[in-house]
Amino acid sequence: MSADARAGKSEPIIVAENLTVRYRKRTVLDVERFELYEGETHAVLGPSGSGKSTLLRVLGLLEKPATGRIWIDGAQAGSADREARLMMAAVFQNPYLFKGTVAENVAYGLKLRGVSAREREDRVDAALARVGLEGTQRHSALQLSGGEAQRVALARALVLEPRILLLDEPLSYLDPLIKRKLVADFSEILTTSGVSAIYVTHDQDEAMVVADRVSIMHEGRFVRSGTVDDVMGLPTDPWVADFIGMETALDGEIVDTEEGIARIMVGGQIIYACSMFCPGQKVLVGIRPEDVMLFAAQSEVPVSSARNRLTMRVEAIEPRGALVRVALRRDGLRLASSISRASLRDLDLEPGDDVTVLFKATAVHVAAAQGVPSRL
Amino acid sequence: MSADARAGKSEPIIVAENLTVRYRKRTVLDVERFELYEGETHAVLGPSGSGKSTLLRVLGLLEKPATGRIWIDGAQAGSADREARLMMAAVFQNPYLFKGTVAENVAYGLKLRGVSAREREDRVDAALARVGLEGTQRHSALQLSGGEAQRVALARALVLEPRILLLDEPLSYLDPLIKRKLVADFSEILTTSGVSAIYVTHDQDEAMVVADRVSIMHEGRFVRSGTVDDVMGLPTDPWVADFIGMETALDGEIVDTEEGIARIMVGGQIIYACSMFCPGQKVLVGIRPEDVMLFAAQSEVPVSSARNRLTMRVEAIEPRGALVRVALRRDGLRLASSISRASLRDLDLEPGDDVTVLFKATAVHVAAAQGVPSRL
Amino acid sequence: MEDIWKGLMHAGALLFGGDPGVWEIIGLSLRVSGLAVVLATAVGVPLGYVLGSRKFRGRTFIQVIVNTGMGLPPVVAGLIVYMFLSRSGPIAAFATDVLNWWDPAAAPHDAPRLLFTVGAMLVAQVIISCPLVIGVTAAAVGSVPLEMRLQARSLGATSWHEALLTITEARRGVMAAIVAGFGGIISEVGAVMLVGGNIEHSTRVMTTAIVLETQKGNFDVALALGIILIGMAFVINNGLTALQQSGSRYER
Amino acid sequence: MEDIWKGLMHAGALLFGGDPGVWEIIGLSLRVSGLAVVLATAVGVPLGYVLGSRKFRGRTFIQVIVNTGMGLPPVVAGLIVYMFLSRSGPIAAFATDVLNWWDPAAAPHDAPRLLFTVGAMLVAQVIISCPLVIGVTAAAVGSVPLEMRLQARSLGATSWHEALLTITEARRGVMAAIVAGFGGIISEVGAVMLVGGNIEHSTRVMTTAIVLETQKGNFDVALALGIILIGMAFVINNGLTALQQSGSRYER
Repeated sequence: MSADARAGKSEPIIVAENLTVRYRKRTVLDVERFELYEGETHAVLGPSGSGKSTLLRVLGLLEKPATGRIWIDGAQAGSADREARLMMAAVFQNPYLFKGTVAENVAYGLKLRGVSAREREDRVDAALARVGLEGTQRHSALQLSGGEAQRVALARALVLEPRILLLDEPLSYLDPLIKRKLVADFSEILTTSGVSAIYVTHDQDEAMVVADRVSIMHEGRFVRSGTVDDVMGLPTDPWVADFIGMETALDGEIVDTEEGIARIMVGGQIIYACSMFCPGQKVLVGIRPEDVMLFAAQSEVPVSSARNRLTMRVEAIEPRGALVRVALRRDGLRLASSISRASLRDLDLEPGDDVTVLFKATAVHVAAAQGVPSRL
Repeated sequence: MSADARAGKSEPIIVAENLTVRYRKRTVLDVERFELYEGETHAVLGPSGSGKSTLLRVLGLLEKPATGRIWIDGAQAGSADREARLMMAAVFQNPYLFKGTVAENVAYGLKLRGVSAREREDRVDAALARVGLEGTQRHSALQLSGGEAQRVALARALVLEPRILLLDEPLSYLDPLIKRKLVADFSEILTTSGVSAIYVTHDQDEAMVVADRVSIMHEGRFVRSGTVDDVMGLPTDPWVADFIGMETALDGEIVDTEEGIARIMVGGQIIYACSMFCPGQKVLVGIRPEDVMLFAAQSEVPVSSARNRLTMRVEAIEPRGALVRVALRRDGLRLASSISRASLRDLDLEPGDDVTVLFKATAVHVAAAQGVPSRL
Repeated sequence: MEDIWKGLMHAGALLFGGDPGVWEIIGLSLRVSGLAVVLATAVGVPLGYVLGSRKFRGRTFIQVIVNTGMGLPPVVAGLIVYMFLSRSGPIAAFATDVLNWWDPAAAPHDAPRLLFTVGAMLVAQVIISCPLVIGVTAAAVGSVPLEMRLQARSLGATSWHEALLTITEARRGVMAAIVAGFGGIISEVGAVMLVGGNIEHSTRVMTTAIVLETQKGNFDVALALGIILIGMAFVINNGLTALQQSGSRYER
Repeated sequence: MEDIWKGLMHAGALLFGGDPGVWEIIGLSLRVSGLAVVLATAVGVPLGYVLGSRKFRGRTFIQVIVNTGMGLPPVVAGLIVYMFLSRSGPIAAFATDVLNWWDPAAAPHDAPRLLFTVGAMLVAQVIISCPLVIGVTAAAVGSVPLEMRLQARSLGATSWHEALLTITEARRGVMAAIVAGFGGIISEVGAVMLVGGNIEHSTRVMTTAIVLETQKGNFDVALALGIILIGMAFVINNGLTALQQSGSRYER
């Protein structure tokens, strides 16, 4: 189910308006509106110090904002509203396990809720099984590895069957190998449990795996908010583009449309995209680098389903781990392409070379220029 | 210049043998042999606790090993050998700037070496310019941002014109955005300065950008060592494969060779690779996921330079940030492909589906089965 | 040197021979300081928790008072208690008024003797140890990361549960606070000398006895008591260090 | 209550009127304790650096001794110094032997008076403050990350440069160590009373004067000295807290 479809169907379980937080007269949070839809995972993505953890604490009723109102499940909630808080549970960057056994940790919230010992035991067992830690009940919580500890922290939250799960960089302390496994597990658990979740992270890869919706924060404000595809495919300003590693979305105008395929004039070039906009509509256009393929300029490029085929000039080449980012330009059209190191060797590219660029119409993200959702 | 070519030409500036370190009877380091070649960057890659920082300290003569010998520039060096230590300079994870101005920090090592105030000033200015921090001489070192502080730490080391630079996770505390910029800068500075460097990291993307050679550490030992292409293209055991996110390299046998293109029998399938091995040679074969392209099974796949074209079955699909990792299998041949989210949507793949798999002969890594360099 | 050896031998004999005089003094010291630290703990741990975990108006001011109290020279604490409890002081005057009203027949009553009693020593020692317990508890509670408390709160903890959890997590520091409070009063001499008066069989504690016996040249008794005090210093301070080292789980 | 007010007024008058008797006592206290802390610093900071930064055989043992010394009841330190310096003690005996050998004509010499002198107080105060300076310096130096020292070493620092840099980086903690050493002796009463003897114009310091004047009922003098001591406690302990808070740059 796409995030859009879900957003259309479900009600927001959290609505917040005009939230601000100040520390020593400095405004660290200034969010006009935030919504979390039922059953959805909403990632809040930003560099450190952007105010994303503060937002999570405010929404979790763990910190009192300077201004603003929060409705949880339709009812306005104060910052000391224990009833609303009992609907939520949090997992932080550091798992902060309490002294005692794994089972005691997971049972902590149940005990506070007066659940009977018998039921507690069953639910703890189930929660540990869900996070893949069967049989660890009697282990000391303080002797677990980082990955295990974070699983216990998740179990401790999930066992309460919260309607809202708050996750504050839950994986950022972990090694890449463990992180890669846990991000997949977390994603699956969030999807299958049907819980609504806010997932704060500075790692866009994590956000893209886990989230239905994403808001990008910068200096305490939302600079972009929407479905993962929209936000990560169409960066509307240079800061966001730089942050997610794309070129800024380009201004274009629909020339004509045929069978769902639009021809769009962008920077003096025509590109094809799947779009329902009418001719004359001003649009924003973005293409993710991993969807742009490169071929040698002289080569006979094969017929393929990639509708867009352009010759462009290489502007810069920058290695990014296993991949290489190639910045491309033709007239006003700027793109980036992400290719493998082996491909770069084969193509033997240098800045200034011409190269044949291919991308599919389905890979082009298009939104109305005025209608770009800058808020959720 | 490729790492192989360089390795052939230059002399090792560091050679170490049989290094072991024990903490409380636990062996945390056990490295049979390590070499650093002149002018080369050698990345030591491993998860946290794998002993890579300990190795760096031992090689930097900052920590005494339990056993082992180290030759620096041909002469054996003890752990309190100040003359050998003066050839090296280190940058750590935390920049550990000293109280005082930026200029005072950068000048610290020069002062210890008795460089005159006049020359100190010139060299500090030049070093700060090299790391892109012109004009910050008088700033307080303790009020810099994380990225700036790490640049100052690099300048503080580079200004000494060391023959060997020791880098211990220099970027791991930084935000992804700043890290992405600094990793490119560090890579350029390491290349242009001609310094020999050991670069310890847990991030394979960083290692691939920065290094000529890479050694992978696990539980105190080198599990793989060689050029970046060899190590990152041909994981020889399941742990390494898992760590770098590939399938384990496959056993194959050269069937025949023609014009530099070999046909190799791998798990009951024939694949084409660029290789000079003779027919009958047992080899290991690896293909990085980003070099494996997928097309719909029914589609007319275009003629292209990708020699290898197979129909394979999808075994698993796992999102990895902007990309999706698709595990593939046919008979004994197992591959992974890394494709974009948009491609996955277009292909509409599910586990169990068949898919057409394309990869170039040039993208296939091949090494003799016996001759895989398990050491440097 | 011979004198010192002889003194040490005698001291051992007094201690292990169970000399009633020496052991009476040790017992009184432990009883008074023990009770004082129990009272200081009852008051100081809750106050220390609030001071270490809550932000409120006037917090800095209270912190300054506690800091000053932690460094308050015990002899000054003794002086203050002395003035308040002396026969011409306000408490005695108030007590006399109460007595005169209660039993007018026998009026005018003499002012009751409050000084030179175990009670006076107890008051002085509570005043000395309370700031120590508050201050060290506050530091220990303050070193529990805020996120640990937010974690508890987000799992449904009330303020009361949160306090319980925080003190449990900071238990080593809280124990250190109590031990430091005890250490501060068991070895103190100025205040107990002033308000206790060093009366034999009544208010003579280890430290005042050491001063008196030394001045009288009875090194054996002084040494016997000194050995007990050094032994306590050994246990207390090395215990504190062990507590602090094993308690560093929040450090990186 | 009136007595207390009157005492306070008189105390103010003594302090601000510059009463020579009171200011003489304050001056002596500051001189003795000041010199003692200078000596303790000269010995304690280098030892503290070694203890806090180096691993060596016997380190744990020395740490235990220092810990015990930090908690050593000052009155016990006074007792020990008293015994060693008394006329029948080993130092006096040795000095007498030396005198008899030096000037046989006047032999036999009387044992020299070592007790009840400023020198004796100084010795006691150095013994009391030295473990404090060592212990707190070692903790401060130990909190400088090993990597900071490795960083200096990797830039070419010798052991000497490394020590200088480490102490500079730990300067707040080292200052706290010195302040703690001073705070421990300026307010101490048992040891100075024993070995100083509380002789007017000679060895009477603030704490012993407070005890004496209180016992004599001269609350005004006692209060005047008490106010100075409280003021010092205020400055020292709040200064320590400020030092520690601003010094937390190695915390995450």
